[in-house]
Parts: sequence; C-alpha cells; structure tokens
Amino acid sequence: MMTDKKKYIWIEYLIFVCAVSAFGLVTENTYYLQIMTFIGINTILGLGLNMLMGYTGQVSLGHAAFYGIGAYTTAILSGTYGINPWLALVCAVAAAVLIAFIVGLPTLRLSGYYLAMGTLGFGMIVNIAIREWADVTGGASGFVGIPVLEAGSLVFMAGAGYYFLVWAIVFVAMIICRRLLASRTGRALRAIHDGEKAAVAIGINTHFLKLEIFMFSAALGAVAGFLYAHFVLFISPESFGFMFSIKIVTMVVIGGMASVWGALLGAAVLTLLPEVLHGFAEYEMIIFGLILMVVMIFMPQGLTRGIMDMIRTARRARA
Amino acid sequence: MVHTVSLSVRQGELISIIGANGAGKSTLLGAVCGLLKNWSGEIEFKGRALKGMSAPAIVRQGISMVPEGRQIFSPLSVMDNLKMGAYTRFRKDGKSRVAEDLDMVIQMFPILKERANQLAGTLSGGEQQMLAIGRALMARPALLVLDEPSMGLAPKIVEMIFSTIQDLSHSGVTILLVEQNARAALKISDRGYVLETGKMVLQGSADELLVDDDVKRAYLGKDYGDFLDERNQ
Amino acid sequence: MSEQIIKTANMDDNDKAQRQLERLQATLNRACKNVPFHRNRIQEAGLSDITRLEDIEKLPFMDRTHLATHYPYGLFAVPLRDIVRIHTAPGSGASPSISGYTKTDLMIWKKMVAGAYAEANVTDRDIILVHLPSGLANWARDYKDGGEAVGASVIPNAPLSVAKTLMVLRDYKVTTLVTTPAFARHLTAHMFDRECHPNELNLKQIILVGAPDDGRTVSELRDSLHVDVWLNYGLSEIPGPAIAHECRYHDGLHINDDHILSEIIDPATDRPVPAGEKGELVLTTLSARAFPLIRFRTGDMAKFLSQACPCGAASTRIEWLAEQADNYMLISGIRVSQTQVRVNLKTALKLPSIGCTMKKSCRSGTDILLISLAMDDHLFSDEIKNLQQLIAYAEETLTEQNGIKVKIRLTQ
Amino acid sequence: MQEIVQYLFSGITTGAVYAVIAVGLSMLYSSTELINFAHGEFVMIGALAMVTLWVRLGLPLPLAVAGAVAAGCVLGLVFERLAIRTARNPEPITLIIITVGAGIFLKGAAMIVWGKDPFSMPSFSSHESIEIFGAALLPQSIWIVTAALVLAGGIHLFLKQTLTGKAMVACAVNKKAAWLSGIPSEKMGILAFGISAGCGAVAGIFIAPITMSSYDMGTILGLKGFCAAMIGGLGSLWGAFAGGLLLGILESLGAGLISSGLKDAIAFVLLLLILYIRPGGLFAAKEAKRF
Amino acid sequence: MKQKHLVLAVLVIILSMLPVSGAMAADIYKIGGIFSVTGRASFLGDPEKKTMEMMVEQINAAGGIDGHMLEAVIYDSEGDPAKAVSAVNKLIHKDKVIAIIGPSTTPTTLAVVNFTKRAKVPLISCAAGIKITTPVDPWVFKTAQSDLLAVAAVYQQMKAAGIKKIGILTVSNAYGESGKKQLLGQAEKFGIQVVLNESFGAKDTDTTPQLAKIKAAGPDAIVCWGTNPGPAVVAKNAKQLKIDIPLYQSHGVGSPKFIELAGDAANGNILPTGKILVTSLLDDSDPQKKVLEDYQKAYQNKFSGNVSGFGGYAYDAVNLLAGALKGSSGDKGKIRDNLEATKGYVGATGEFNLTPQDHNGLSPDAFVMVEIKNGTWTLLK
Repeated sequence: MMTDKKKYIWIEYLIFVCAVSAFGLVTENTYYLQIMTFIGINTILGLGLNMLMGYTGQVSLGHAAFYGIGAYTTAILSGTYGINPWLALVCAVAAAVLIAFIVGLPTLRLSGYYLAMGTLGFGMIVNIAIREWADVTGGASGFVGIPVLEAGSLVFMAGAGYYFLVWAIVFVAMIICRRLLASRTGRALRAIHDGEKAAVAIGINTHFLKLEIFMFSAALGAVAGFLYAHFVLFISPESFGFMFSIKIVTMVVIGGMASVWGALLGAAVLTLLPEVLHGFAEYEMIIFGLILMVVMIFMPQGLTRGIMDMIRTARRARA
Repeated sequence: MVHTVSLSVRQGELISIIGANGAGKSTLLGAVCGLLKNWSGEIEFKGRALKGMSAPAIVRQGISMVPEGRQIFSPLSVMDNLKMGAYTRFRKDGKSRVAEDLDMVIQMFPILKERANQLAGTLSGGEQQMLAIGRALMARPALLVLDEPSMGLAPKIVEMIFSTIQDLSHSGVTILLVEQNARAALKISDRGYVLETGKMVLQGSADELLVDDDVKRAYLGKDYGDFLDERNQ
Repeated sequence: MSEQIIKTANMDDNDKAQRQLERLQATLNRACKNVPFHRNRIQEAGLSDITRLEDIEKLPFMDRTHLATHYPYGLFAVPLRDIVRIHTAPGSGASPSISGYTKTDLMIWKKMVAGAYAEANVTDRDIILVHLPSGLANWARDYKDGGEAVGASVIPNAPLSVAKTLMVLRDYKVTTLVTTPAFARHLTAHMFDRECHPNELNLKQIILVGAPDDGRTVSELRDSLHVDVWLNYGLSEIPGPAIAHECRYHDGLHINDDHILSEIIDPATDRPVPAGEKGELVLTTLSARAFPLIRFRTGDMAKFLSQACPCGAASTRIEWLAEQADNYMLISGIRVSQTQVRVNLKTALKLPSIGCTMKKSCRSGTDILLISLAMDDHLFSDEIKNLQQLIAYAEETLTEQNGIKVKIRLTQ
Repeated sequence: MQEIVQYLFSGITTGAVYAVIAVGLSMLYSSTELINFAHGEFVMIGALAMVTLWVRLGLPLPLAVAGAVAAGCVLGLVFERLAIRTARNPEPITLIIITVGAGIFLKGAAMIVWGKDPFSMPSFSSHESIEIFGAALLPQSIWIVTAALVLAGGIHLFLKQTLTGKAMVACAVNKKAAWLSGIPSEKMGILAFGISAGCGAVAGIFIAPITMSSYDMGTILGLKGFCAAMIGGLGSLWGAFAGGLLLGILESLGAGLISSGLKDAIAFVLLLLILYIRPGGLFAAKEAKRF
Repeated sequence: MKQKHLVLAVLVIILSMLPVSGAMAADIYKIGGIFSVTGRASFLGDPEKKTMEMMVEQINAAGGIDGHMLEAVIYDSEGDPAKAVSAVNKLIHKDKVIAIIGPSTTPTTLAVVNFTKRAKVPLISCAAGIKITTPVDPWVFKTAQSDLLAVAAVYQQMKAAGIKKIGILTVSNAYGESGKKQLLGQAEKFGIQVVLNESFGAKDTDTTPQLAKIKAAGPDAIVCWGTNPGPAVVAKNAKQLKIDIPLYQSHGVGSPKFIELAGDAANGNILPTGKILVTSLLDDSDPQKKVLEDYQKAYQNKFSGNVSGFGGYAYDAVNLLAGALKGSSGDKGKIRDNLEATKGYVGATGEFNLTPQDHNGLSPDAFVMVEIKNGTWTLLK
C-alpha cells in the first residue's frame, strides 16, 4: 500500500520533470519561457502559502511581504554591497524566517478574520517600510542594479537558463513539501487540519507547529522573491503590496488547498489568465473577476479537485 | 450514515429515540426538521409529506425542534429569544396571540420570567435549555422535537428538564425526544426507539425498553463486541 | 412511568402497518447484526433496507430443521448474559429444541398472556388452574406468569391425577381452567362418570391451548360445563402461547400484531395466498430480543378473516383450521413432522425403509401419536418377543424425542 | 496645540469615513458571519452613482441620495443571490475569494461605465470650513460623522428593536437554531447583504465630496474599513464605529506628529498591538472564528 | 453541454499560448507600446495609448514610412512592473517588434529596460523619472520632461517671486519620490530652504495633518508633488485650513481634470507644465504652437476628450520613432542610431535635440509656469 503510493508519487515526479524539461528544450521563444518562469516563481510562493492555509487553516493576507523581503534582501546585499547572490539567498531566507518567527509568535495566536487582519497589517507595514526606507531600498521608485545570477560559468538570464533554474527549485520545493507532510510534522499538520481542538487533545503544540509552517512558507516566499529579483533585475514596492498578497491567496484557493499540484495549477492559472485576457483590453478586469467567482462558486475545492470531479462524472456518465 | 429507519409518532405521545454517540439520532432529526437534504424515503406529518421543505416551512407545519447543545441566541434577551420562536407566527397570528403564548410560556418556566430582560448568554446551562424549549414552544408546535436536552447539565437540572418535558406531554404536546440518557428519557416516555450505527435495532414501549439489556448497553455506549461472553465458552 | 402505549389493535391499518414495519426493521437489523445465520440469509436475499412490510417476502422461510441445525445457541441474538430464561422442549429431531428469553422478552410474553386472559374475562378475582401435559410445560409457566400478571390466583401445573384435578377444581373453587382440548374432554368424561354436576364447580371459563377446535369439543364443553371457552394459539418453538387468542365474540383468533407478523402462504408454491384463502401460517417475531424467528413456517393451516370483528379490535384475525400442512401433525400442542418421525423411526428400528401411517389419537385425556407400521420382511422376526422389544424401544425413543406419547401398531 | 486639534479633526473626518464603511461590514458580519471584501466597491458604486445622479443628471439631493443607495442595495441583493447563495460549498475562504472576485468585477465594470478619471462632487452644504480652537473643520466632515452615527445608530436600533433585526442577529449567532425556529435565514442573508451594500453606498455618497471618486477608490477604503471593523471587534456596530475613528485618528496623529510617510505603518503597528493584547478586538462581542 | 464549453475554453486558452508561426508581412513595421492603460497610472497610460493608436493611423494614412505600414501592438502594464516585464517580453519575442514606446511610469520603465537592453530593442519611455536616462543607456530614450527640469522651472519662478522657505508635500510613489529628490537636491542651488518635507498616500482622503504641520513650520510657499487626484485633495485641504501662502503643484496635475477636481481650491495654484495646456495662450511665434494645435485637434476629433500633457509624450515618441525609422529598413541598430541623431524636432513636449550623451534632449524651456485663475490656466512670465 505504502510502497504503491510511493511509486505513484515517483511517477508523478517523473512526468513533471519530463514535462518541464521538454517544454524548456523545445520552446525557443523567450516570451513563453518567461511566462513559465513566472509560473514557477508563483508556484514556489503558492507552495509555501498552501502549506500554511491548506494544512494549518491559517490565512495569511500578508504573504507578499516575505516575497518582498526575499527580493529586497538579495537586491540590497548583492546590488548595493556586491555580496555573492547565492550567499544573499541564504541571508534572504534567514531574514524571512527570522521575521516570520518574530511576527508569527504573537500573530498566530489570533484566529479567523483576526489572523487575516494581523497578517494584512504586517504586509502593509513591510510594504511601507520598503517604500519609506528609500536610502537603502530605492523607495517607491524601485531598486535598480540587481546583478545577474551566475554559477561558475553559467549565467542565468531570461530564457531557458533561468527557466530551468526556477523549475529545478520548484521541483526541490515540491519534494520538501511532500517530505514535510510525510514526516511527523505532517501528521500533526493533518491532525490540526481535522480540528485544532482534537490536535491539542492529542498533545500537539499547535502554536509551535503553526509557527514552524509559517516560517517555512516565509522561507519559500523569500526564495521566490530572490528568484523574482534576479529575473526582472528591478524591483519596486508595488510588486509586493496587498493586492499581490490577495493574488497569492487566490492562487492557492483556486488551485486547491492542501495539494501540492494545486499550488502549481493555481499559479499557472493566475499567471496565464491575465496574459490571455490581454485581448479583452478594458474588459479584462470584469472577466477576471467573473472567472474567479465562477470557479469558486462551482469548484469551491479548487480546480484540482474540481477538474478531477468533472472527469469522474464524465466517465460515469459515459459508463 | 443512517439506513432506512421507520418510526412513527402518534398524537399526544412522548417518544424517545435513544442510542449511543454516532448512532445517527441527530441525523434522523436533521431529516425531520429540514436541516438535512439529500435523504431518501419520506416523512409525513399529519398526512403531509415534509420532504423537500425547508426548516422554516417545517416549523410552519407545526414541528419545532430544540437543537442539541442549548442553541440559544446569546446576544438577544430572554424575551427576544422567545419571540424569535414565534417568528413565523407574527404575520399569521398577529401580535396579541403571540403575546398570549409568551405569557403562557413564561408561566410555565418561572425562571425565565425572572430573567426576562437578561441576555440569554448570561443564563446558566439549565436555564438556557429551558429557554430553548420555551422558544420552540412559541411556535405552537404540534410536535416538539428535543435533541439531547440533558447534555452537559447537572443531574439535578436534568431531572428538572425532564419533569418539564413530562408536564408538556401531559398538557397534550406530542414530543419526540432524542437522548443519550436513556434511563431518564424512557422514564417519562410512552415508547422508545433504539438506534445503533444508523439502524433501528429496537423499539417498544418505554417500560419494555427500560429493562432491556440492549438499551442499557446503548445507554452505556457499549457494543456487541463481547457477543458470546465467557459463560458460553 | 406512563400509561400503557396504544396497541396496534386500536390503530387503523396504516398505523398498524407502520408500527409493524418499524419493529420488523428493528428485528431484522438486530438479527442481521447478531446472528450469522440471519445475516447470511438476509444478505443472500439481497435485502439491504426494509421499506415496506411486503419486503419480508424476499426472505427465505425458516422451519424446524433450522432450529435443530443451530442447536444450541446459534440463533440467539443477544449475549448469553442477557438471557434470563432458557426454555427447552424435546423437539422433533435428535436434539432438544431451545429458546431463550431476556427479561424484556419475558415481560412482553407475560403481557401477551395477560392480554389473552383479559379477553377471556379473567380478572384478579379468578382462580386459575393450569393443567398442561409435560410437553407443554413451558406454556404452563407462561400461563402461570400471565395469570399472576392479571392478578388472579394461579395454581401452577402439578402432577395430579384426573380425580385429584377434579377435586382441586371443585374444592379450590377454580374459576378458570387452562388446558388442552384433549384433557378438557377427558375431564368432562370423568366428571360425568363420577356424576359430578357442573354446578358443583365454580368454573366459569376454560382456555384451550395446543390444538384447534375439532368442531365439537368447544361446543360440548360449553354445553356440558356451562362455561365459556376460549381458544388460544401458540407455538412451542416461538417463545410461547397466546400468539393469538379469541375475543368474546369467538369469531376467529386475534393475532397479537404488536409482536407477531403473520403471513399465510400456499405450502406448495411458497407464495402468499389470496386474501381469505387457507394456507400455512408463517410467523415473524417483531419484538423477540433473544430468539427472533423470521418467516417461521408453523405447519398450521389457517386463513385470514377479513371482515371487522365486532369487538372493535383491528388486529389481524385468523381462523385456525383443524388441519395441518402436509407432513405436520399437531398433537398436544406440539407440531410433529411426519418426515422427521419417519426418519427417527427408521433409525430406531434400523430399517432401510418403512411403510407407515400416522394419526392422532386420544388416550385418557392426552393426545398421542399413533403409528401404524406395515410389517415387512426386514422387520419380521421369528421371535415375537424380539419384535415387541424393538417396537417398545422405538415407541420409547420417539416419545422421548417428540415430547408426546407415541404408540406403534403393527399392521399387515 | 492648535495642530493637535487639527490632527484630531482631520482624524475624525477620515475616521468617520472608515467608520461608515466598517459599520456596513460589521453589520453584514453580524448577520451572516461573512466579511465582504467587495464592500469597498459598494462604496465606490455609491459615490459614482451619486456623481451621475446628482452632478450629471442634476436630481435633487435627497432623490439622488436615495437613488444611489438603492443602486447599492440592489447590487448587493443581486450579488448575494447570484454569487454567495449559489456557492456550492460555502466555506469562509471560498466566500472570501468570491467577494474578492466580485470586487474586481465591480471595479472593472465601473471602469467601463464611468471611465478611469476621478470625479469631484460639491459638498452637501457650505464649502467654508468651520473654525474651532483655531483648527478647521469641514462641514462635510460633520455630514460624514453624522452619517456614520446615524447609520450605526439606525442599524443598532434595527438589530436590537425590530423583530426582523433580531431575527437577523439570531441567524448570525446561531444559524441552525434560527433556521429551526422558523426564521428564513436565506431571506435574512439577502436582506443583510442589501442593507450592508446600502451602507456601503451611503458611505460612498457622503465621502465623495471630500475624497474624489473614481472606479478604483474602493479597494483601499474597503481595506481600511475592514481594519476598523476588526479593531472594534467583528460584529459590534459601536466597535466598528469606534474602530474607524481610532484608525483615522491614529493615522492623522501619526502623520502629524511622527511622519506622514509612515502614518499607515504607525497606525497598523498600533492596531496589531491592540490585536495582540485584545485578540477579539476592542469591543469584542464574541470571538470571530470562522476559518 | 456545459463541459463541452469548458473544454473549448481551455483549448482556446492553450492555443492562444502557442507560438504564432505565420510569416510576417515583410512590408510592415511592428512597433510595440506598453502603457498603464488601467490601474493607478491610467491617467498617463490611457491618453498615451490613444495617442499612439491615433498617430500610427495618421502615419499609415499618409502612406507609411518609406512605404512600410506601421502596426502598433499595445499592452497594458496596469502600472505593475511584473506585468510590464511580461508585456515587454511578449513584444520582443512573440510580436517581434522593432521598437517600443512606453511604459508610462518610471518603475515599469526601469523594470523593462533590463530586457530591452538585452534584446537590443530601442525603447522610448514616456515616464519622467530621471533614472531612466541617467546614466545613458544606448537603447533607452525618453520623451517626458525630467523632474529635474520641472523642479528647476518651479524654483526659477520661486526665486523670482522672492520665496525663500518652502514646505514640500509629495505623494508616496515613484513620481512623488523622484520629485522630492529633485526638490531637495536643487534647493540649495536656488537659495531655497526646505523647512519640512511630508508625504501623502496616493489614495488618501485627507491631507490636513500634513498641511497643518507644514503651516506650523511657517514656510513662504508649499510645493505639492503628485498626480491626480491627490493634489486636488491637497489643494482643497489647504483652502480649508486657510493657508494663504502660494501652493505650487507639479506638472503631474497638468490637465483640466485637476481644475475640475479641485474646484475653487485650484485657483491660485502655480505649476510647471508642458505648453500643451496653454496652447492658445502661446505666442504665435512659438514653434510648438502649431504642432500642439494640430495634435489637439486630431485628438479631440477622434476621442472627444480633453488633451492632457501626457498624451503628448506618446505623440513625441511616435514622431521621434517615425523619424528614426526613415531609411532604417527596420534595422534596430539603425533606428537607435537615427534616434540618437535626431536634432531640432519640435514636439508637443518641447524641442528635442538628442545626443549620445542626452537621451531626453529637452531644454528647460520645455516647461512654462502657469497659474490657475478663475478656473483656467494663465501663463506666468
């Protein structure tokens, strides 16, 4: 049973790796690679938040803050101080985790809408801090001068190189998430998911666990921010505001909570949708809003589950 | 999961449904009171099929339910809670009729009279249960359905609640009582049904059930795990 | 405790059916859950939910062989610790028949018997004498309990001779006699032999159990003893007597629908007979906890009476016919399967095949089974003594096995 | 000193804006336990409808106000019917995303109807500011504070004194029990949405003269309103009112006394501290625990 | 049935993502545009997009450039750098444009230049930020006047009016920040002292605390640096607070909308602006007058809206590009070289003289100072 499931997961991974490599090798158009790169970055963000929302039931409306912290830490360290970006990545993750710890300690004691409000406030504060600390962050005008990522002789620039870098990290992040879920922590997480009181009753320190996951998702957010910064090479506070936080939450919910593939699907949909909707010009917003509502109304479990259900009913209808 | 279950309540009867946790009692009531959808079968009340009716429609038909766990409206006052029970009747019967009933209910529960203007949330558990029953009565139900009225209450209060229920029954209200406290419930009931894992396993007059070992087991929440016991080996 | 619940007898058909359906569900659910035998049969029949009474027709029948094969506790539906009484009777096969009662079962049964007494106008002012043959010893207890429940003074079964019985009747001022038709006749005969006038007795009513009216017993008793006579129907396998009883109008027997679901089937086709036609009575217990029977073939022939009874009770009524389904005989309240007797006889006589006929006969107030055995070469022995010994052995064995007296007569 | 008074006045004005919005949100929460993230968009609709009806079409003020409020109410009803009710699995988080989607939709629709430019609107009464302790107070601010007070008071009365209002509260605190008492909770839901959207529209109408109205004004206002409602404690109308004022005053004092760039951050830090100390908001009616 | 539609929709989405493989018509010059058509900066992007569409139409109607028709591919950045990056890559790699006009704001421009540089596609930004063209990048140009010039014009005017101490109030976004930097940086040069600098949020409903604070600091004038509708709120608040010192606005409010929004409060406000706002007030000798009149007429005919100075940036960008396209036969390097060599082009914004060292090419006289009086613009000399 267990080995079967494991095998199944490896097949999933194999398909995933093949699909990603195939796309990367076949596609030459930088535009498509770039869209895919964005999807990858958003997937990493989604994975982190998915862990938090899907398994601990904690909604964060300030997740863009960690994304921003990751991006600005690496930008400042590597851009202003010329530190090796890879070292900056470590610092960025460390900074995000540290801040997540400090903020999470009191915030995660809140619940429901109050938690939403707490995280929202945190996101706002970080965004304002970035904007106002202009000497260091470049303020509202943005930060120029982020170096291009290099590893030995490899230069990661827009195109296939960056695409593979991002998706390799997505892959690693996925495996880490899966591992985490399979571990003791994962079991505790699922216990929380089923009911916090029950989890407390069986001796799980829910607060610490939530904090742990909060820090983990912050770390993933920082990694995503790092990747974003070195990809676009310019960052400004607008990219890390409240609306983006909402977008990440939407990605998770639309894709399907408590599902690793849901994060991927949600990121893909929310990244592609605006690209596709460009054609509708002025009507883009209306259509985007409508799609969001319709998906949530008819597939409240998210697209992953919704599509699977649809296939199942279709199959049953045919049988 | 409740399987096919037939049960009937005749006018004026006090019927108990007993069974352990998860036996499906509340599910059954949910179907009766319109809280659940998607069940099969039929429920008739005074010759009218209740299936597909919403809870408020069912209340209008004359079935009131006192839900499990004393679900009162804590931020409202005791009086307002009672009035809410007559919500469907204000338009139909008019204010004065409702006011009469309000008097009647308050007479029946003197404790509520003392606390008429207090917020319901400040009442003690037993008082809240009384309030919940009083609220249900305000709809002038032909059938009063009580879900676990004794849950979490002190034995003395439970006794009081049950005696109130018995009084109600004597005054002509048909009552369907769902209880885990089988003994107390059966003591005041005419008949009883025993549910086990979603199936009706026993039914009969209350005195029959009271001495039944099955009922004792259901009450204790035990199962037939030790079906053939040591005596048989 | 509140007053008695409304009985099905006072309900309309719809409500009665609903009550029966509820109890049938409960019975089946419990049987299915606790008795592998029932579970297998119910599952094989593919019956997952009972939504109408008619659904029961999807289930197979039970007969006495099933009781024998699950000897002793195989058909019990409660743990033994819940059983407070175990009735046993000789049974028709190799093993005794068994049935168990929980406290509640006993209580229900007591009430049923009490109900039958009440219909027969027995009150707490009556003195009841229960006189039943040893094969019906279990019923004797039930009639004793029921009588006590009514509040009457009960004289339980005692090993008395007819003469002493008569003395008891007379001297104890017994008002109610519970007995079999055979004994009642025997007693009457004895009274007249002794020139004992019925007026010397205080007897007001006789409750006859164990056999249907043969067309003359009841009227003879009524005329000669100036008493009212009520018939009660019972089964020795299913926990007891008073499954059905006559009301004061003596127009058929009211079945106790609260606890028994009755069907009448054509024994040949196993299908229900059309309304009003005769057939074999099939019973299902609705409230038996310990020993539920589901579609049990009684072997008794009956037909449903459809017109309303003047007493007003709406319960199902049957006319208990003085005949038996093929292969069955009713002797002293005990159903005897002719096939089974034949098998038993063959074993006892160690014969590969036999030719015999059976009939009920009455000897000094007790029904007995009279077997006419055809002589054949295998059986024939040079020594009559041997043969007589063999026959006596067979008689003894069969008597023991069936709980009724068996006589074997040899014929050419 | 004079500045401080000025900051307070300014804070009260802004705070009253937040308060009106928060009252609408809180009202919806107290009757459906739902936070409508599209609430700001109803504010926007109210303001823009007012622009059309009053400024463009020149309707008399009361009629224009009534029309704009009606527009908000109707939109609210339609939204509840089409989106909230049809949701198959009304988990709070899905409902939140639905309201977010609705917000985007409304914003997009308003952009097409009213265009991207902001609109201004005259004050309801004199433009001249009133001077108190040497600080200026706008008449429109008084309008807004009054509107907030009247709305909060009116809704408070409605919920506390009328049968329907009480039934609405009953639905919110215990949907099952309300349902079982024969209160048609779906109708209450619609009504609550209508009233809440109407409140939003009222907010929009009253603040339009001082803020300029445009299709994208709603988001930030809705957000601040949400914060205010949370600070006051979800479900408490007076809490929402007080929370709004507090948020406004904190921002204003922060801008005046510390740094205008950091004013939002200062306000948020203080609000977070309040939340940490009183996790259910200042006037917590009950714990809001829905997801 | 429903599912069929869904499948169809999914198919359409997938197909639209596939590379377009059709061969491009050789005789069409594809030029890209990225503007903040919606979002916070839609007041910039919207007229810019419209102007670009109009200009391309005009050029094509006049027979194109060297016989080549122009095709404009325009995307909306919504003011979001990530979206702008997405759009620029789409333009470069999918639509394969030979030059790009836009984006509208400084952050979006800074975000996209990394990609245009790499792809060696000439970019003519319509954003004002000075960071865009300093340091000069060979492939990046801009048409909007730098804040540097606007601030210089304001300070010049102040100096003439004898104002020594000012308080500044800037919007907390890239525009305001860039303005603040210039205001602070150039103050000394003009002998002006900044007594207080404050900021306000783009969507703030009230700025009285900031104004009260500035008022208390006692400056001779207040400079407000922002784009609509914030400065209108500031103007209104200033009036309410009865602040009687001059209020200077930035060129960011240079549109009739400002007067509409601020109403009475706009009167007395002084601001630098491109000449487009005051076309009719210009001397007939001004070379820009005719250009502006033509542009205004054409725009108003087509879109029935008021012209703003922002559309002018796109107007100039298209014209500069059109000029550079001549004789380039579509070669990007050639276009770049031609752009760099543009001299004496008189546009809506001013006279452009581009050099390899100056990719903006405007002189301070691109700005005029205007004062709003009785709800209309008047030129200050």
